Amino acid sequence: MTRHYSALSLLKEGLRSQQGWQQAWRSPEPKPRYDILIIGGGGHGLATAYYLAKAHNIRNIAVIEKGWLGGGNTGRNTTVVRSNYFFPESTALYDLALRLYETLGRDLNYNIMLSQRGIVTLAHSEAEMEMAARTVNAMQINGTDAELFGVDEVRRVLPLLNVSPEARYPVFGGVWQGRAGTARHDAVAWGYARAADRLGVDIIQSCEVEEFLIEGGRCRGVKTSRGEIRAERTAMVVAGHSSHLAAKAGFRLPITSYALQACVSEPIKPVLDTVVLSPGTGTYASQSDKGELVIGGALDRVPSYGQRGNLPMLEGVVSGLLEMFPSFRQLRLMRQWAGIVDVTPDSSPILGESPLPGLFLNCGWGTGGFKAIPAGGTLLAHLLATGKHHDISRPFDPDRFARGRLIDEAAGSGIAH
Amino acid sequence: MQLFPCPFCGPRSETEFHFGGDAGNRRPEGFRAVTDGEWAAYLHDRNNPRGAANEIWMHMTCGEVFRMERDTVHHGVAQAFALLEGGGDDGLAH
Amino acid sequence: MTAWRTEGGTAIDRTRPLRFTFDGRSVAGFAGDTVASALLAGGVSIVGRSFKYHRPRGLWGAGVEEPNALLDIAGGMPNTRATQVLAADGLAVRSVNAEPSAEKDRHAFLDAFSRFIPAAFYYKTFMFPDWHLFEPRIRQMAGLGTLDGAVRAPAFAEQVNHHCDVLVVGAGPAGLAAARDALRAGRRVVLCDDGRQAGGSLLFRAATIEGKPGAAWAADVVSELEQAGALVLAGTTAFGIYDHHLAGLNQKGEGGAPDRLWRVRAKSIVLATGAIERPLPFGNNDLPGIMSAEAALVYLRRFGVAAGRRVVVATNNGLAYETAQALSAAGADVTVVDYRADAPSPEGLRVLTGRTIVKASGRGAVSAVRLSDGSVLEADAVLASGGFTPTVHLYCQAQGKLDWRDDILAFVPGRPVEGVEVVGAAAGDFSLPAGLAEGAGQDLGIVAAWPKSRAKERVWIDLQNDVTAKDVELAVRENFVSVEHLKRYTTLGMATDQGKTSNVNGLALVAELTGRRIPEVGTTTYRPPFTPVPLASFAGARSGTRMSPLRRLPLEREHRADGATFREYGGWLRPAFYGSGAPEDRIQAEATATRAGVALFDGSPLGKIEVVGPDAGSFLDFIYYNTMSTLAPGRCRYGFILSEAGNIYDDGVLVRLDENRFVVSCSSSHVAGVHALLEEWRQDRFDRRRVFIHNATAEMATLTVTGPQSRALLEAIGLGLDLDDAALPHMAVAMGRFEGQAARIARVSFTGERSYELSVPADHAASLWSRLRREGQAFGATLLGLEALMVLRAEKGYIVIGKDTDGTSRPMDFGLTAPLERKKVEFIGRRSLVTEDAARPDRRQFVGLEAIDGAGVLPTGAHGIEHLAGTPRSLGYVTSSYFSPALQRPIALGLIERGLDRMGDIIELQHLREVRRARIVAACAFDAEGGRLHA
Amino acid sequence: MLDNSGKWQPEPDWASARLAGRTIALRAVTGLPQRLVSGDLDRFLAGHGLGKDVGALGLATGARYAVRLARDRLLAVGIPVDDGWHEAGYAVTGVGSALRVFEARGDGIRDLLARATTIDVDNPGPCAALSFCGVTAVVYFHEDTQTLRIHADRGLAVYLWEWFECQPLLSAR
Repeated sequence: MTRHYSALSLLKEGLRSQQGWQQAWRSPEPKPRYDILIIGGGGHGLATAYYLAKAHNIRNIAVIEKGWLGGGNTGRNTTVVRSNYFFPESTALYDLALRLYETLGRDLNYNIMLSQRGIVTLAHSEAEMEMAARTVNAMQINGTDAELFGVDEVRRVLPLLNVSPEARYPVFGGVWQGRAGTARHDAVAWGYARAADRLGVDIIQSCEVEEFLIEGGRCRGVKTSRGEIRAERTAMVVAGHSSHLAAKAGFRLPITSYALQACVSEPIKPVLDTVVLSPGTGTYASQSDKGELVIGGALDRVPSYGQRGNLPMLEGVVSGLLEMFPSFRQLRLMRQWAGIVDVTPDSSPILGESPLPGLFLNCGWGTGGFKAIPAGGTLLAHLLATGKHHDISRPFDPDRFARGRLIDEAAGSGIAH
Repeated sequence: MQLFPCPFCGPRSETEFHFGGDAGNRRPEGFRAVTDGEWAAYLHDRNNPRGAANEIWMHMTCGEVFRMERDTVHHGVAQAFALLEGGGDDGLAH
Repeated sequence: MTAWRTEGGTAIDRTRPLRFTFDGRSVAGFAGDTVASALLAGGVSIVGRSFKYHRPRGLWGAGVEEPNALLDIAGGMPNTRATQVLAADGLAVRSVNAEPSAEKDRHAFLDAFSRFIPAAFYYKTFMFPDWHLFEPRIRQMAGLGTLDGAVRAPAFAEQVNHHCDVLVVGAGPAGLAAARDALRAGRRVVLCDDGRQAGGSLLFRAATIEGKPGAAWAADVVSELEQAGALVLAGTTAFGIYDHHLAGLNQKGEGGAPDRLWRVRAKSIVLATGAIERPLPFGNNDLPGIMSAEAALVYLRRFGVAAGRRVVVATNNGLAYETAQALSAAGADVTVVDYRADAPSPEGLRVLTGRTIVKASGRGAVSAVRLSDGSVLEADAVLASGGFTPTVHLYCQAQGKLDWRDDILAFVPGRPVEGVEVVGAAAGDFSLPAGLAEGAGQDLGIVAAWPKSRAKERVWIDLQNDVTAKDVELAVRENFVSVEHLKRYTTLGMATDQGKTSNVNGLALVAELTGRRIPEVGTTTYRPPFTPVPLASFAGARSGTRMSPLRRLPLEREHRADGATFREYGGWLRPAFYGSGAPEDRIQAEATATRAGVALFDGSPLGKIEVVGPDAGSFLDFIYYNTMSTLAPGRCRYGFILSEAGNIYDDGVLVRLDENRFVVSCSSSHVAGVHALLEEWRQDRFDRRRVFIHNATAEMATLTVTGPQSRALLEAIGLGLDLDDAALPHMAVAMGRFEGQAARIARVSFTGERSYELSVPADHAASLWSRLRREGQAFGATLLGLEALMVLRAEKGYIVIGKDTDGTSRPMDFGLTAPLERKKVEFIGRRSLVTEDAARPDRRQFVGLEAIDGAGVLPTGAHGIEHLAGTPRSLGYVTSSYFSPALQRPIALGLIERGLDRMGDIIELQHLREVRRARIVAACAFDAEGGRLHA
Repeated sequence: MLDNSGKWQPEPDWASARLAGRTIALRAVTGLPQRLVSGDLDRFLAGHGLGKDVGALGLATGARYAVRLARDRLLAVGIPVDDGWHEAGYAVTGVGSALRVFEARGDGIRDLLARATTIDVDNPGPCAALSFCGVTAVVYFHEDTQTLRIHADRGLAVYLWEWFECQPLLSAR
């Protein structure tokens, strides 16, 4: 059987009609008890399992997933990775993720197609340029890469962008982060799943949580559609379902769920080399390796769990794209979809123990979950294995809401994250 | 595009409406007696139900603030209710 | 393939020949031809190259399902299906993904290496040394069409909203019948069809309905509908069903006109969307010349093109016989290979039953097929029918769930969805509408012909994305057995045709490989749009200045005449400065002139929201951080409005006109937000019969007269009120008259100088302005733009919300703690001001910053820093920074950690890796005692 | 420094501005006295001898009429009444300068409404305040159902005019 992925193994398997490839992961039956149980087989849940096994040597772990691996927001996002944040707490978090992403393909022996093509967040006025400078300075002080672009530098990386002063949103420059880019979202989930499986983690799909087992005021595991599974520590990593599961566990969360829509155009030959975000139009875009323009924008305005696209937001996002790139008027929309994101009051994630002892939370990433997967996994694994916060996750504990100590990036930088 | 029923204007497009939070999220009064936890729960904790929801909305074109029961999964709207005159005293407003 | 023109063809006009080019080669056709039918008639067998292996490909279909014939139209849209674009004289089209032409593609060699590039190979390699070394080449190879960066068309698409009782999607027999029934029942009806002509299958299949030929019956029904006022939209694709029965329709623009988007809100929707023919799985089933049997019938009857002279019709069902008979009648040599052992053999047709095709062969096009009995049939066209997949996309988008039917081997709509009805072939019913048609409907009589595992040959499942049965087998071997995993791992069904022909064959193979039944494998989610829709249709009128409007000043015409340079500020188009010359010089001069004499400023965007009623005072006590009910009539007070989280949302001056009437002067960019906030609290907490909110921002223009000479100028105008400081002190308001209109005069200053804000109805603003200009000449009055105003207010340390505050700023950061300590009643955000965060000593506080390094104005956005163990740490940042004309030195404002306790300290400021030095000083740099307000 | 004065076209001369398509013509109406009235609307209407107010796409006639904007607010046209609080239980604010009024006439009114609003013209409802080309406007018929009046914030009037201009329905072609 061929386990290791490489050009050589591809050549070898090509000569024997691909017959020797091993399963990417097993499909085990759930055991009645694990040391640690992770609810949610998306990127964050799988990464948590992987780092628990690899960094903390805890192998008796299960990841349970009610549907299919990576079927939540991991498979529904616009694949952008970046760490262009304002507050030092956020930079530490997202830059940890970006650093881990930079070596993740080799680490997992799975090409996640990390493409550090850079992101430019446009500034459309002198006032926005001042805010851009504020952000760039913050990023440099906080130790991540950032440059303040003028309009010529923007034009160099985005030749088709309309930078005419007559544009509705003229371009003055922008915030550039060169290490940002995109990664193949499914590959991240599959890569973590395969690597975690190799380390002995049981990944159990089609296994839905029905209720929490609460004994002596602690969470002792869950009852699932495939029977009871017990564990001393349980983690809930279920973006888009967090409030719903929290209600089963008996508490509320500072979360509202919204649909975040995205869409792709028909594929075309390369025309857009970086990721671009325009606060003016509310649109961001990149071009996938397959040639599709991947287009996203703001959240829908109606709280929802319906994973469906809708017209008003789509129309706004698409018109924003065409305003930025008039030649894209020739293209067609090929597919439209939506993920359900957990939005917290400060748009920052929640990492920490829940009001139910023994149950730990990784949720509230809003629109930013995908880019944070390696960090979310690392930090939650640390918390589950040691019982203590990592320095980087401490500010994101749910206790910040009662303390009033929010980490509100939109408020701080003036740029929606 | 959803259609929401303003209790005064009748059905209008969702783009005319603004979400106002959970119905029944009563503001804790008497600021000296309110604990950090009670205040944070009012400010931040949300029912955020998957399914039947009971919410406050504002119809932006006429300014009506009202209560609406709807489903957050299939988006069916059950009913909308006007708030009582003299303030949101029907136990369901903020 | 040796296709040829026959007689007939109901869609074309042989009296109007035309010519266009394909890959530079001239092709003839007739008016009414699609590019596809003309290419077929012109003997062009290779119309494109496959996505991954660059295999030659011919036409498979005749409509939206076409996977192979994608074209770039010069000056138009990339990736256009040849089956959906009309041929036109002078049209220039190119095949996508082929260089230099589809015929001679230089990447054709890739097919020889196909064994080394199976599904998802890229996840397994390119990791060393790094993916970015390989990626550019992969990107060049991917993509289909080519965008012409110089083309910016289509410029505009109309968007139309429409309400109806019944929307019928699909104008085939079932849809027409449903639309007519609804019409006759008195309903408001919309009927749409993606074809240019209504009729659906009646346009190419023989049928007699109500005594008429099918096509004539269709035309009669359409005219009945139109005459009765129903909306009939041809060339219009229903691409999406959204919440609450909203359908998105894209109507194709004819004759170069742009497309039109319809948003149809229907009480109920009838889906008569038909069914799409599936390919048969056999070796090399992607060769040019292998075509859908139904498409071949379309080409013959609609366009007068026979697909070949020596034709094999291969089928696992009864519907392909019409193709066989029609082609035979047209003169082709036809052999039917019927997969069914007990198929009836119609007279005059050569039928081989109980046999299947194992493999097709040919170079560049099919030339022969080998059958399961070992025999070989030569053929220049193989017309295949592997059964029909009901078009259920819209039903599924409407949250319908599918059921599997073994008798027709297809997924059909399951439980009913409220307000959505599925009829005809889309519901798995392949007969003509009951009661209308004469004779029995056609019998599908289908047997299974699914792809099999472990086939020796390469069998294509997804033609457009080049997914073979072996790829599906590989995915299953690697445990990608969930249908969504299969789709994503192999890219099956993810091409521009969205799996219209491939989906069920793929599911069937997975079912076999995993020992499940097809319905147990399940289906993937159907997402809009049903077929790709021009982006321009979604944008509609939203472009340029219509993208998002700016508000315009009542005095814009006057400012233009005065040579104003306009900029966008907080949603308004406003004068930045006046006159020509270097902007910085103009701004400095305006500021200087203001302090020296008098200036006129257009402050009309200032919010003016009236709060009226007996409870207005107690209402505003709750709204503001400050106590407002104690404000005397005729007086003004500055205050903050907080969010419930205790952060500053807005600031401004509240004016009390009389006992029951206040005016909230909010920031110009916050008018809508403050208005909504006031309404919400009014209705939610107060007696809505005793306090009311009226937004009068647009009603009153506010013209500010500011500077030491301002009172003298106003006296020269004569506004009919006592301007004596005793009668109208700073922070007072009085009513005067101008041109018979009430004018409100408020002593409020944002410059630090004596100032008067004159508010008059906007219709009278121009004459007041011109009067001020005229009388002002004697005082050397200057026009003051917003940029200079920003300098003047910064000299005074007055804040601008959103610039000198951020979303985390609290009142105590500005030294304003009195209301929190003294105010007795509740107000918005109060409890949030006694949290740990609000009390923490290291908050960022509002201070002045004085550059001490002689290097000029500090950059706005520079951060104060300190070093902890050699690592820099931000202390906050510069929010406003200018050269002060009054002080003749740089000034700056900023939010700096513990700043109010650090007066006099010198800190480092970092900007784009350069370090400056500044001293922390009081925010107010000019006239700290405020004497000039009264001077 | 960037100057936006060219990109944003100056407003037309409203007194003479006209747009005409095949089925519809559009002009601005000036000089209408308008007031917002909130509170006890029945007492206001009775006190000024007005009949019932009109809702969305309702038919108003004459020079004095009231258009309903909300549960407890209306737009009074042509009715002189002082600003401020009235002991009869209503608040008044003049908006005659605030709202620019357009009038569209012709067979194409329904087509215009289909492009500018999402309202069901057959079931428009009791409230004339609705989203029109993306901005809140007051929309009703005046004198006959071939004449549509649209009141919108004066600051947005140029935007509305540009929106009208780009519609094939209102172009002479």
